[in-house]
Order: sequence, then C-alpha cells, then structure tokens
Amino acid sequence: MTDTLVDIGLSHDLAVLIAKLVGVFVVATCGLLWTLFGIWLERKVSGRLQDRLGPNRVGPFGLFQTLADTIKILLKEDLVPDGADRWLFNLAPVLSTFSVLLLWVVIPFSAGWIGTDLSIGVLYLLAAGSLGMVATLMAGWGSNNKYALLGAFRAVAQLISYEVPMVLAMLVPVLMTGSMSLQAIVEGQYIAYGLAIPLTVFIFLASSLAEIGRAPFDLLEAESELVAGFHIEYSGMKFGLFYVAEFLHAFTVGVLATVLFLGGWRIPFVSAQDTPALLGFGSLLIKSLLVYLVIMWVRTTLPRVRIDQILEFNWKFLVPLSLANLLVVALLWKIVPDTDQIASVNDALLPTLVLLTANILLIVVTSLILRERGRRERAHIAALYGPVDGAADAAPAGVGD
Amino acid sequence: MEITVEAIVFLVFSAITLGGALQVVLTRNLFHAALYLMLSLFGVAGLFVLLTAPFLAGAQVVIYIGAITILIIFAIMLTPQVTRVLKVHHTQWPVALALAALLFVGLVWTQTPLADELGADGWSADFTVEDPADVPADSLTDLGKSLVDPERYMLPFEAASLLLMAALIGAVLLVNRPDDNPDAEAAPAAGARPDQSG
Amino acid sequence: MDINWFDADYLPWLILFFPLLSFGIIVLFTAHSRILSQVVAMTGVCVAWLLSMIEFIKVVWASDAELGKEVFGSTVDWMTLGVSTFKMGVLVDPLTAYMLLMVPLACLAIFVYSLGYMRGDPHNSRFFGYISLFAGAMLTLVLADNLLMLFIGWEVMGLCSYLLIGFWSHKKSAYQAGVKAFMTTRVGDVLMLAGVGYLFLETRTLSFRDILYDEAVLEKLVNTPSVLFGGSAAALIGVLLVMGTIGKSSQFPLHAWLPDAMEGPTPVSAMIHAATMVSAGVYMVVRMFPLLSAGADFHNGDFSTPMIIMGLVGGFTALFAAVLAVGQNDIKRILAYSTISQLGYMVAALGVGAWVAAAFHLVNHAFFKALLFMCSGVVIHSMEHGEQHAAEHGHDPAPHAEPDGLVMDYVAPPNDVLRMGGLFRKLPITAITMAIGGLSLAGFPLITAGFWSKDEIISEAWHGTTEGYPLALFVLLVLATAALLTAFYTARMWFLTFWGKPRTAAAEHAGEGSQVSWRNLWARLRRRPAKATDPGEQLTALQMEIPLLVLAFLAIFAGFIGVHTDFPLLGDLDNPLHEFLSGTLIEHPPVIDFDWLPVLVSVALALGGLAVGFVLYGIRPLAKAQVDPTERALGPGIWQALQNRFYIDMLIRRYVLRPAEHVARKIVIEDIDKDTIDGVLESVAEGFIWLGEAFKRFNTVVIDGVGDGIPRAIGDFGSWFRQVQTGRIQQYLLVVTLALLIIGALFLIQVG
Amino acid sequence: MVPLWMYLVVAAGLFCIGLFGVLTRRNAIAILMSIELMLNAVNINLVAFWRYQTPDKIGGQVFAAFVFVVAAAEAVVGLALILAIYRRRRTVIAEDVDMLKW
Repeated sequence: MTDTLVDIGLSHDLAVLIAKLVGVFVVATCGLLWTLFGIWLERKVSGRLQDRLGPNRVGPFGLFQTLADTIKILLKEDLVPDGADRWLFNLAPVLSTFSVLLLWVVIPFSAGWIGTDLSIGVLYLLAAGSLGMVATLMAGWGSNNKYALLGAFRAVAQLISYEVPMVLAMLVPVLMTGSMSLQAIVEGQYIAYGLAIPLTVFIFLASSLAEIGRAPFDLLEAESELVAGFHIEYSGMKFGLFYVAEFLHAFTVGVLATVLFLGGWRIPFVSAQDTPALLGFGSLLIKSLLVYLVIMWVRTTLPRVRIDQILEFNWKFLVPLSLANLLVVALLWKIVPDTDQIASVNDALLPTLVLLTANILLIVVTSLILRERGRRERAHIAALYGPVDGAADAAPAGVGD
Repeated sequence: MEITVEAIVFLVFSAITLGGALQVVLTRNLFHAALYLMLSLFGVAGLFVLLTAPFLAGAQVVIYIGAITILIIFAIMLTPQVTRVLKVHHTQWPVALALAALLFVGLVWTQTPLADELGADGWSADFTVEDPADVPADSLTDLGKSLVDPERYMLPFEAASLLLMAALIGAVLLVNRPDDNPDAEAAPAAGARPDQSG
Repeated sequence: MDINWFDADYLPWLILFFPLLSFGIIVLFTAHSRILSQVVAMTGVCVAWLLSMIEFIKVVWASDAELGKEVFGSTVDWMTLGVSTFKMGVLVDPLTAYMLLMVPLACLAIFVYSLGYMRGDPHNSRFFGYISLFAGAMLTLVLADNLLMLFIGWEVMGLCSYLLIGFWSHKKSAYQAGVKAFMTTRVGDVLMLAGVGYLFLETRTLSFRDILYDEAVLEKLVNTPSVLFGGSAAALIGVLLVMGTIGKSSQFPLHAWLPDAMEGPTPVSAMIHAATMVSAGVYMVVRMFPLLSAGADFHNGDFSTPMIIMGLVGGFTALFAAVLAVGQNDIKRILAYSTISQLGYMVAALGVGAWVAAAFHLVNHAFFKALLFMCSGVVIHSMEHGEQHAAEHGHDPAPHAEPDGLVMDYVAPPNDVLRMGGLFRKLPITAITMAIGGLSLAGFPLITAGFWSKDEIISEAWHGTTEGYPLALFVLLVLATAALLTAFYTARMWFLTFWGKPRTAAAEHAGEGSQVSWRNLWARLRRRPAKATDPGEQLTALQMEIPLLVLAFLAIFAGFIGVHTDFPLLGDLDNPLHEFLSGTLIEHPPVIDFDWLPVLVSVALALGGLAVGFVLYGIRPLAKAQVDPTERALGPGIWQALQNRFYIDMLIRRYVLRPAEHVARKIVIEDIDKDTIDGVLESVAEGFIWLGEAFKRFNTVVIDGVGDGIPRAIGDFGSWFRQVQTGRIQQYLLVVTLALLIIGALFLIQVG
Repeated sequence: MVPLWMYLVVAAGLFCIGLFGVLTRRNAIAILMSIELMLNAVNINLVAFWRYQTPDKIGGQVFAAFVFVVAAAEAVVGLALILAIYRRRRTVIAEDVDMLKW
C-alpha cells in the first residue's frame, strides 16, 4: 500500500503515515466488529456449558442479540454522578478500550501482516497494558463512589501482582527466541513453544486471567462485595466501552498466548516462508479461538476465589513457580547445544524434548509440594475445627503441625 | 533547522513533557497531578523513541507509568488529608521560582550554542550537532550483554539489583504494622472520599 | 611484632592501659556489683602503680653514670590525615619519671581511701569507674609524648572532673558546681587547643621530642611572627598554652570553679582538685617550659611573654587565694583556696624561671595537699556521724535546710570549722597527720617537704630580685606575703578543728561508733573485742587512715631529695633531684647560689604565720559562741567580705563583691544591732555597701563576664543559631539550590 | 535530526520545573513526584548525550537504566516513609514534619 501511495506522488513519510492510519482504522474497526460476534459466541458457549441455550431470539441463533444490546446501550441515558471528576470519568472508558487496541499494534496477524514489528514488542505489550491500570484508577477515582474506588484499588493491586508472573512467563519465549519482537518469536517456533514448556503456558494463562479480571479472578467486580467494581457508576455506551474492552482483552490474551506459545500464524509442518498470508491469519484465528474457548471454559466452571486467596496464590505460588521455571529454562537453554541457531524442525526437536522432560519433572515436583501443603493445611484445619467433611486422610485432632 | 516530521514530533513530545510537568507542580488536586505526571513521563518516553532508544522508552512506560506512578496514586489515596489544606505551595515559592528560573537561564546559557559564544573551552560536547552517527542495529542486544558483562556493567547492575532488593525490604519494614490482622489491610482506603490538595 | 612489654620503652603503655581497662570492665560488666567494681578498680590502679615503680627504677638506674640522661619511649602511627600523620606515643624522661613517682602513688592512696569513704554509697561502682578512667587519663597525660595525646588525657580528665564533682547529682548545688567547673575550664581548654593547633600549623608536629628537644624548631618558632597581637609564634603559642593552665589549674580569673568543686566527694577533691588534675595544668607548662621560655634569656632578666604572664597571674593568684583562704569557715574551701594559692606559687615560679623548683613543689604539694584533703574528709565523715547522732538525740535544733543550688556563703554544717573543736581526742591519727600536712603546707622549717620546695621558689625569686628584675621582685613580695598567710590560715584551720573543746553537740559526738581509735586498734591487734560496734566501720576507718599515714610520711620525706647542696648539714644529701630533673631540658638550669637571707625570710614567715595562728587560736582555744579572733581583728566588714569571697586584692586596693547588696544590707542591720562594734564600723559598713555596689559591677562585668559570660554567650549564640535548623527540608533544599547556583556561577566565571 | 541543544533545553526546563515543585509543594507526595521529574530530566540528558556524542557505546542507555532503578527504589522507600509518617502524625505536609529541628 505504501508503494502505491508513493507511486501516486506522495512523499515517503506521508505515504507511510497514510498507510499506517488506514491500517489502524482497519484493525480497530475489525476488532470492534469482531467484538459483536465474539460476545455472541461467548454467551452462546457459556450457555451451552452451563446447560442452557444462550441468546436465541434476535436473528438466526440469536446472532443479532449483541447488535440489539448495543443499540439499547447507545440509547440509554448517559449519567454522570454528582461530584464526579468529569474529565477522568469520561476519559476512563475510552482509555480502557484504547489500551487494549494498542496491544494490536505489535501483534503479527500473519507473515507481513503486522502494525509495527517493534524490536521491543514484548516490552511494548506490557507498557500498553499498564495503560489499562490507569484507566481503571481513573474510573474508580472519577466516579466519586467508594465502591468504585475500592474496586479500582483491588483491581490495580491484582493487576500489579499478577503482572510479575506474567512477565516472567513471557520472558521464557523471549529467552528461547533471543528477541523481543513478536514476529521473530512466531518465526522462531519451528515447534510450538507450548509443546516444550506447558508449565509456562499455564502460568501465562493463569496470570493473564487475573490480568483481565475474568472468573475465577473477577474480584474487581464482585457484585456481592463491591456491587460492580470500578465501573459501578457507568451507564450507556461508556459502560459499553468497558465491556468491549474487557471482552477484547480476553480475546487478545488468547491471541497473545497463540503468538507466544502456539506458533502464532504458523501452520504445523509448513515452513514460515511457505505460509500464505491469508491461511496464516486463519490459523491464528482458529488457535486464538481455541485458547479463548479454554478461557470461557474456565470462567464458567470455576467458582470465584477470595481476594486474599488471589494474592496468596500469586505471591506464594505463581511467582516462585515462574521464577523456578524461568531459571530452569534458561539453564537448559544454555546447556543444550546449538540452541542459538535453530533453523528447522529437526534442530528444534532436541531442545523441545529436553524442555518438555524438565517441565514434566517440574510439574511433578510442584504437585508433590502442593499435595504435602494441602495435607498440612487440612490437618491444621482439622486440628482447629474437627475433621473436614470426614476426610479420611485428615490427621486426628491435635496431631497436626 | 528545517521543519521536518521529526522536528514536529519532537516539539509535540516536548510540549507534552513540559506542560505535564508544569501541571504536576501547579495542580491543586494531587490525583490529577499524578496523572499529569504520567503524561509528562509519557512525553519523555516519546523523546526516548526519537532518540532511538526504544527499549528505554518501553522501560520508561512500564516502570514509571506502570509502576511508580501507580504506586504514587496508591500513596495519595492512602493518605487522605482530613482537613482541606488551602495552600498548595510553600510560602517560599517566590524565592524558589526565582532560583529555578535562574537555574534554567544558567543551564540554557551554558548548554546551547550560546555557550560556544561564551568561548567555553571547558566543554567537550558539541551542542549544535545535528547529524550524529547511526546507532548500531543491535544496540539492544549490546545493552543486554553489557549489563551482564563482568568487564562492563555487571557490577553496577548487581549493585542496582541489591539496591532494589534493599529498598523493597526497607519499604515493607517501614509500612509493616505487625499488630494488624490481615483482614484490615484495605482499611485506610475505606474512609470517605479523600480530599486531595496541597 | 615482638615487643618486650617490660622494656622501659614499652612499659608505659601498660601503665596507662590498666586503669582504662578497669574503667571499661566496670562500665561494661561489673556495674551491678559494688564489690567486684572495687576489686577491679583497685587491681587496675595497683598494677599501674607497680609498673610505674618498675619504670621509675628503670629510668633512674638506666645509666648510672649520668642520672636521667636517657629518654625512653615509643610511638605508633595513629591516624593519617592527608600528608600529616598523628602519632600516639609514650615518653619517659626524668620529669615524667618524677611524676610517675607521685601520680600513681597518690591515686593508689586515694583509691584505698575511697574504699572507706564511699562505702555505703549506692553508686559505688560508678564512682570507681569514673576514678579509674580519671587515673588512666592522668597517666595518659603524664606519659604522652605529644601534645595531642596530652590534650586528650587533659580533656578526659575534664570530663571526669565534671562527672565526679556532680557525682551526687541529686544535689542541685553539686551538679551546678559540675557544670560550672566544666564550663569554666572549657574556656582555658579552647584557648589551649587553639595553641596546640597553631603549634601544629607552624611545626607540623606535636611530638615533644621534635619540639622541645630540638633547638632549631624552637629557634624557628621564635623567629616566626605570630598571626595575632604581634610578637613571635612561640610567644602566642605559649600564651595560649598558659591559658589552658589558667583554666585547669584554677588561676585567676578562671579560679572560681575550684572552691565550688568541693561539692564533690572528698576523695575526688583530694585526687582531682589537689593531687592530679589541677597539677596537670602546671605539669603541662612545666613540660612545655622550653617552648614557653623560647627566645628569652631569663637568667639575665629577659623574660618571654608567657613567662611574664605566668609570673603576674601566678603571683597574683597565690596571694589573692591565700587571703581568701583566711576568711573561709568551710574546711574544704580553705583547702581549695590553699590549693589555688599553691598552684599560683608554681606558676609564678615558672614565670621567674624556677623550673626545677616548680616541679619539686608540684610533687610535694600533691602529697601534702592530698593528705590534707583526706584528713578533712575523715573529719567531715565523723562530723556527719556527729550531726546524725545529735539530730537523733535532739542535742541540736534541726539541721539547716540545704540551700537550693550554689550559694556563696553557705557552709555545710559538717564542713564548718566553727562547729568543730576538740576533735583531737576523737581523731588522734587524723589530727596528727593533718598537722603534718599542715606544717608541710605552711613550710615548717627543715622537717617538712613543703619547706624545701617553697624555699627554693622563694630563693629563686630572691636571686632574680638581687639581679634587679622587677618581675622577680613582684613574685618575691607576693609569694612571701602569701607564705605568711598560708602559715596563718593553716594554723587557724587546724586549731579550730582539733583544739580546745567541742563547740557543738555534733562535734561532741563526732565519729561516734565510727572511727578507729588507738585503743580500739590496739584491742584489735590483741584480738580483744573492740569497742566499736560495727566491724565494717572498723575496716572503713582503717582504709581511710592507712593512706593518711603513707602520705604523711611522704609529706615529710619527699622534700629531702631536693635540698640545696650548700645547705648546712642536710646539704650532704646532694640534691639529687636537681641533677635528675635537669636531664629533661636541653639547657640545664643552673643551680643558683645558696643565700641565707631568703631561707631565713621563709623560715620567719612560716614560723611567724604559725605563731600568729597559735596565739590567736592555740593558747586560748575558741569557745562556744565566741567570735572568731580573726574576725575580731579584721572587723566584721572585711571578715564577711572574705567569707563571702569578696575578691580582695590588697595591692590594687580592689574588692569584688558577689551577692553584694543582700550581704551588705545584712551587715548594716545586724552589726549595728549587735552593738559589738562601735559607730566607726557603721561607716566602714556603709563604705562596704558602696564598695560592694561598685565592685558588684566589676564582678558582674569582669569575673562573671569571663567565668560565666563566655559559656553563657556560647549558649546564647547556640540557641540563636539553632533557629537555622528548622527541620523543614524544603528550606534546606532552597539553600542548597542557592549554593549550587553560586558554585555554578563561579565555575562559569572561572571557565568562561 | 533535531540539534542536541534542544533536548538539553527541554531537559533543563523539566529539571527546573521539578526543582520548583520540590521547593514549593507542601505535600510530600507531590515533592516525590517533582523529584521524579528531575530524575527524568537527567535521563533525557543521559540519553541525548549518548545519542549525539557516543552512539556506538551503550553507556548512556545503561546509566539511564540505572536511573530507573534508583527512581524505583527512591519512590518505594519514599512512599513507604510518607505512609509511615502519615500513620504516626496524620499529615503528609512536609513542613509539618519538622521533628528534626533543634
């Protein structure tokens, strides 16, 4: 496209600018349109998973339900609470959506289909993601509502906490590729990293779930405690924007997991050069949807946890585990020969197997530790309150630790 | 200097940086000040990009906006001023303003081409340089390697890590209240809408 | 490194180490156990004394050919600052050796005495910790081979002095006295430090060996013009050092602290304010004498500025304090003024170049004055028992309430000589030893140590006078007058205390159940049950009296080593001291020719003073409720003036009145009513009111201005200046920014 | 490119604004924020000099990174201190916290 514009007679700079603007427009619009479909999909799938039908009135299979909801939302009165910090209040939802869309700048949709192939792509992801936190805080503060403020607090505390294991997990593919560019990471996955480091994928997904505030980590909007979290005061399209942002973020996590661990747009057993752009995009979409399905699955099946459990889970389990994981991978990557010049599936085979073995070992060890801890915990509780639901393995009262 | 896209971008980022900074200093509402701080720091990150230091720009955003400013906002919210403080600034502000202005004039005086007119031989820097050499392509790799190279910056790097560690532990110790039960953690924030000013 | 610690070069380190060690142990470990603390302190000082004796013997017999020609010592680097290195070192030359003969022995005696005196004090451990530190500091000062180390010992002693004067800190007067002493001496110390600093600036060294034993250095100092007041650098340094002595040795005008320092326990008075610390001031000038006299040819009447100052100040102080001592009723204050007076003697002696005589008198004085103080301690102790007994049995009206804080004319009842009398029978040993000490102080001819050293000083002054030096004449006159007064007040004190009949119930019951008497001692020796009720008290008495005997011995015999060779009969002793001490100086001080006249004069003065005292107080001892004959003779005006420490200076005809108005009014009203004096005295009293007013101002401006004003001014300045420290960081930052700008501007100007 | 001195002027401006804030803001947290501005001014200078004078040596960037570390540590400890003081004295006004005077 840039070339075409240059041919027309525009200067190079201007051509690039126009091309980028068009790209931004297309991506953003597609993203938002995709949301319409995605929300329907989510409702449908969770409906099925929970043994109900899901939307089915508007349009075929309820396909236009989201559209109708959108229209309803757009028509609703736009309320601004008394004493609210107007600017912040209005800016927050925009920024929220904006921060998610910003992520898409560096995501490689297919070979050559990428906004900007930044050399610091992964770092950029983090930087852009932190805008979301700001939006949350702005919303919480601007609403002049203590539940909103508390919700924002919780949200940010959770986001900051879970950023640590997430970053540590993201570092693993960076380490294996030797680059922070997302395109390079995709191209480096002759065998999807996810096969070599399943534990990392788990850590990434778990912490990402918390990052986007999805169940079981949706404490930020726990109705029973905080009414509706930081966006309690929002109505109309502003609320819609938050909603969109949340959904889009969830889907983006799926895309990121795909890019980082599942080979992105690459099709198994086809080399990167031979992948047609469109097919690659399709491949990415399918993989992302699969991941997204998993996220939905988790959401609909697991109960919500308590705030202290969330933070404890992070600091006492995920962070140490991800640190150990990172160290193990780094060590093995150093030990296994020729890891810095992988150029084919065959080259990647040995490191993948080694890492897989190591990961399985790590998982086993972790499980053992967890089992031991669980037993102690139960014994402790049993010692305090009597046997837990008649569990046979609970130690008799008074014996515990 | 001709007006290029780069120059315009530079001016925009500079304006963001300085304007945000001014607001940080002048705004009555502390929360707003913190947000303006983010803006200002974002402008700095932009300048880093212009200076072909993308890594630093990213780190700037992650560390400053993502961590430090958020932390500051937390602190702002944890320390509500019960009584509204009417005065934002210290009474010594005229003096401070004069000093800051003087310092600015002095710095501009010495760091612009004016310095050359002063006949300053003590400076080795050429302030008018417009076409510096290109940054090597792998400067990011070089940055990473130099940080862990025992012959370059490994020692300072380790020291910095140690510093962070110490700061972390120190901060935890400082704000740790051993007599508190963990359930009361969120208590300070649960007050009425904090009045932020000053 | 292989060091033989018993080598004479290294032994001194051990000497000063042990008392400091015991201080550390007491403070850190044994503070809770009084017995242990005492044991530790005693061990420390005993070891120090033994080692000192070994060192002394080693030095004396180091080379039998020439006595005292060798100097021992060792130095180690202490800290390096830039290009200059400060060294720590010890030096033992004959002067130091002579001091080593006195200091540890005096300390030991006082420690033993303290065992008894401080028995029952709840803060016993603290006391022994302090005095151990003090002993260590004094030994550091004596053994130091450089001025800096000397100064450290000097300051630590100042600190100990402060701590010990205020030891009974529950008494307001005690801690006020402590503060007063500390602040007053500080004035001298600061000036001295300035002198030390200036000396270092000029010579780049503070080592005695490098300065005092090097004519070239002294020459250079003399030829360097000083930064202030004109004159040579040597003169300025010397004057500043003398200022230090004026503060430390309580010379006029910084003398006011010493009498008040008597608020401390008596062993402290004996140790700090008689034997060691105040002597340290004199020791320092004796030590630095080559510097002080540098450039002067005093044998031919050319005195250097420091010497002139020493002559004038010392002479004036000697007379002035002796006059004041006459009018005191507090037994310890009499001794305190006497100490000031005697120190004035030494300083004045140095002023006329009587170096050996000054050192000689320094040591003798330490012995007999410590003895006197300790005797007074015993007296006070027994008087306290008496007071208690009297109060318990209702012989006396209730004892006076103690004043709140320092009051000039207040005399604590147990210390008041007028309330004593007839103690001879109760305290025979004390009375006899105190008589010995007093005779030594008065300079009783031939058999006392004081006579020989005082005689030597007067002889030297006489010698100078015959050569026609005005300074020598001045010194001679004032010292002679002072000698007369000394003999008189000593006699007065002794007779009032021990002679005649008890004048109060307290004195009648003095020492009841506490003091050992000969009979009891004898009974003890024969294993018969003693009369005293408490064996602990028996021990106390022993511990307090044995040191008295030792010091009494020394108060007599320490003088014979310095008898002039031409003295009939005793001259055969050969005057080993002079020869020995001379080794310290590069230029040996000559032995002046023997002259009968000064000897006769000093004999006459001593005997005369004692005789007057005997006539007034000995023949007809003061009876109950009788007016003190001196008071009668002088008239109540002058008497009160003396008692209240009016600063009388006969020569300049000036009186300085302290609580002038109050006291003066009392004189007018009470004395007229009493009607013992006729109308003439009324006008005298009126005159005194006027004089009092006039000199109150003088007192306020000059004495207080110097003594109290300087500390107060420093304090005021401090409280004014501390306003700068607002605690507000932003103000600090503002100043920092300003400084930054200024520095930047300067830099810019320099570069641009 | 834009000449070096323009970056320096921006940095100088940022620094002086930060300085002004440090000197005048009464709230300790605001002071801390102003300090961050000053640190950033330093960083701009470091990176600018690196870019224009020695782009082939990485030192400028490394030092800027160290400044990040220092800034983070400073913010953490500073805020912790402010919180601790707040708990004790119920104030975050810097001039009220003058226990260190005299």
